[in-house]
This record gives sequence, C-alpha cells and structure tokens, in this order.
Amino acid sequence: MNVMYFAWVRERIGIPHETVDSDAATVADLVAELVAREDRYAAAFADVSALRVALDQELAAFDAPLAGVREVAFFPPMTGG
Amino acid sequence: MNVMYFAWVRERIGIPHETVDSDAATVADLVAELVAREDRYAAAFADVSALRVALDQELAAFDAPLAGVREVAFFPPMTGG
Amino acid sequence: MTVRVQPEPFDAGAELNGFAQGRSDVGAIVSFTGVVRDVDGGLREMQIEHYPGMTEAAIAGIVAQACERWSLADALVIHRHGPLAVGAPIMMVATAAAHRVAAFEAADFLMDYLKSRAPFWKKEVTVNGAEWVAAKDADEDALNRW
Amino acid sequence: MTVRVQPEPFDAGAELNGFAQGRSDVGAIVSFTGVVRDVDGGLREMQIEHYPGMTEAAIAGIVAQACERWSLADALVIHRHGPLAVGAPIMMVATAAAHRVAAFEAADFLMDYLKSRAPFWKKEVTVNGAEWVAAKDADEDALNRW
Repeated sequence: MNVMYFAWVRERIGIPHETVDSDAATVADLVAELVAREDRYAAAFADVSALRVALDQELAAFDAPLAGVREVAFFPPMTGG
Repeated sequence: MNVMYFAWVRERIGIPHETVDSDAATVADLVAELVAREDRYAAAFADVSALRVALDQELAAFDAPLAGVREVAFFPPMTGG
Repeated sequence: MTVRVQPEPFDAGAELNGFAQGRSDVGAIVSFTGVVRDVDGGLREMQIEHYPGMTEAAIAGIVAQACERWSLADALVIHRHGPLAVGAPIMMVATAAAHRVAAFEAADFLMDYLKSRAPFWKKEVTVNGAEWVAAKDADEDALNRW
Repeated sequence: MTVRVQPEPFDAGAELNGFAQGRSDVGAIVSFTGVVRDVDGGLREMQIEHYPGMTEAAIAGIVAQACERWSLADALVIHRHGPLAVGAPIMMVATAAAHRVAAFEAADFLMDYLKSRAPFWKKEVTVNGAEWVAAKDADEDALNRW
C-alpha cells in the first residue's frame, strides 16, 4: 500500500510517501500502527481531528475500511483557492 | 422646465424632450396637464404605475413637489445591466 | 474607481488585466460581463437608450456605495449604449477586495442595482419587429437582498 | 469545460476573452481571480503544494456538479502550484450562463468548494519564517450554503 503525506504532515514525518505493509482493517488502525513506529509519526498524528485522509484519491473517514485500497494519503485541511 | 421622455414614453409622445411652461405643484399635476393636451400624452401616461420619474436626474415619486426643479424625465422601469 | 458609459465596444480581458494592477492589498477580483444573448435565434440587434448625465451620476453613486460597504480596493463599471450585435459585450463590472466574499457580494450588488436603478432601456430588434424589454419583477425583488 | 493545474502563470484577461467565445446562448460571464496578497508587508513568497492526480479529479468533479446544477454553458478552472510571488495570480474560475444569477452562484459555489475540497495547501514565506496557512472555519461553514 502506498502511503502519502502532504504539507506539514509530510514535513513532520520527513518523507512524501512510502510503501507500507499492513493488515490494518481501517484507516484508524493504520494510523495506530504508524504512531507506534517512531516519534515523528506520533508527532504528525498527535491530533487526527486536525487531519484529513483520502483513499485512492477520494476523501474518506478515519473509520473507513482499507480492504482493496492501494493509496492512502494524509494531509491537513485544504487551503486552496 | 425641460421635460424629457425615454424609451417607449418617448416613442408614444413622439419627441425626446420639450420645454413646458407650467405652474404644476407636483409631478402628478404636471402629468394631468400633459394628458389633457393631446391623445399621444394620454397614451404615454395611461398607466403611471408603469412609469418612473426623475427630477433633476434623481429618481422621485409622482407626488414629489416641482418647486425649483429644472428637469423632469419620464421613462419606463430601467432594464440595463 | 472607474465608470465609463460609451457606445464603443470594450475588451473585457484587457479591462480585467488593467484593473487593480499593482495593488498588494488585493486578494480577490470578481468580474461580470453581460453579453447580447440570442433568445430564439431571431435577434437581429439590441438597442440601448440611456439618459446622459443621469446615467453617469447614478452609476457613480451605486459604485461609491459598494466601495464603502465592502471596503473595496477598487471597482470598475463599463456600460455601452446604442446598437449592439448578438454576442457583443453590453457591460462589465469588476470589484477588487482583500477577500473573496466581499468581492463577490459587491459585484452581485452592483449588478442588481445597475439593472434596476441606472437609466438604461433595452430594445430587442428581432425578425418579427422591435420591442422594448420589460423590467422583471425578479430584478426589482433582487434589490431587497441588500 | 476546462480544468488546468499548472505551475506556470496565466493571463487572466486572455483566459476570460477565450472563454465561452462564439456561443450565442451566453448572456452572463462571471470570473474570479485569486491573487497572492501581501498581508502585513512581510510576505516574500507563497508556496502551493498539491496532490497530483487527486487535484484534477476533485476539481473536475466539482465543476461537473456546478455545470449541471446551474445549467452552465461553460466553466473554467485554472489553479497554480509551486512558488508564487506577491501580486501573482493563484487561480481563476469562470462561469458562463444564460442569466446572471446562475453565473454568479456557480462561480461562488466553485470557489467555496475549491477552497475546502481540492487538495491544495498554502505556505506563506514571510520575513519571519515559513508557515502553513490554517484552514478557516468560515471556509468550511461556507459549504453549508449550497
């Protein structure tokens, strides 16, 4: 599974994307796995209410299932326009 | 007093403007004087609720006084933009 | 603040680019362009009559009101009169503000007021003859929003 | 319908003039241009990050929704990414419709949705350092209007 990070999430974790091997059932489970890895992940995911997630490039909720998903992206609320 | 007509008011009366000598106290009095003159005025002023009036280039009501006014204009509701 | 009432066509793109140039306090620019629309394929020409003198004063008054109410950095109104071909630009409004809400609202307000309070009258010349465009109740009602 | 996501600057006036050309069913064209605004005289540069692939799809989805809901004759969205200088155009939206209300509402809707639902992130580089722009509650609330 390809996991992508944008804006300050990318800066805190230190990389724009990585391949993650995981059996996490939901986005929240995947976040728990990442947070357990290293402090920089814990720092990025300290407050998930300040984050958004996209599954295969569509906005999703943190309790969404990951079955069949190839690309997960984490980022702060958008500020375009 | 210079009296001006625009759009279909101008077309019904047949002239764009004229000088009118009148002691009419209000716009409504002036309209009554004009209507009494000729059929083309009666036709133009048949329904004053369909008309607007400007006194010295500012929108006014039909019961507005004419004292000191130099220019009166009659026209249908505006349709610019 | 610019107000122009003219028979000549104008270049909406060039006007937009020239508008609010070199101001660092502007984050949002909204423009509206009105175009002569062919209603049923039968429009030959649009004719616009206006009231010289009152037109400029009425527009300037409306623009000044918008500039104050929405703290606009700049505003532009161009309105043509005379005979206009199908597809030709009739008029243009542009507003510049720090933020998008102000720029949008001010442009919307200017359009509503110009439509019903600036002394212009449209006549449509179609294959079946010429007719003055009737004012719409909806346009008058739109003023109550502000 | 045109959607472009690009690092290059664009010419808002030329885009406006090229937009909805030669359509006789268009009576109203609204454009919005977003410009890099210098907040307190200390902005050096704006940087915009985006999510290639998702960006284009998200914008196309929002534009398709607007086209259907307001029966637009045409719609245009251009959004830049990368480093942008103060005063530079960030993005542009244009809508073309038969009547002004539809063109205004659709442009307003597009801006609200692009701001909060298209994956762009702004970072301001000032004399005091660089900071990601925080999303505003007001921008999220604005979506409830539609």
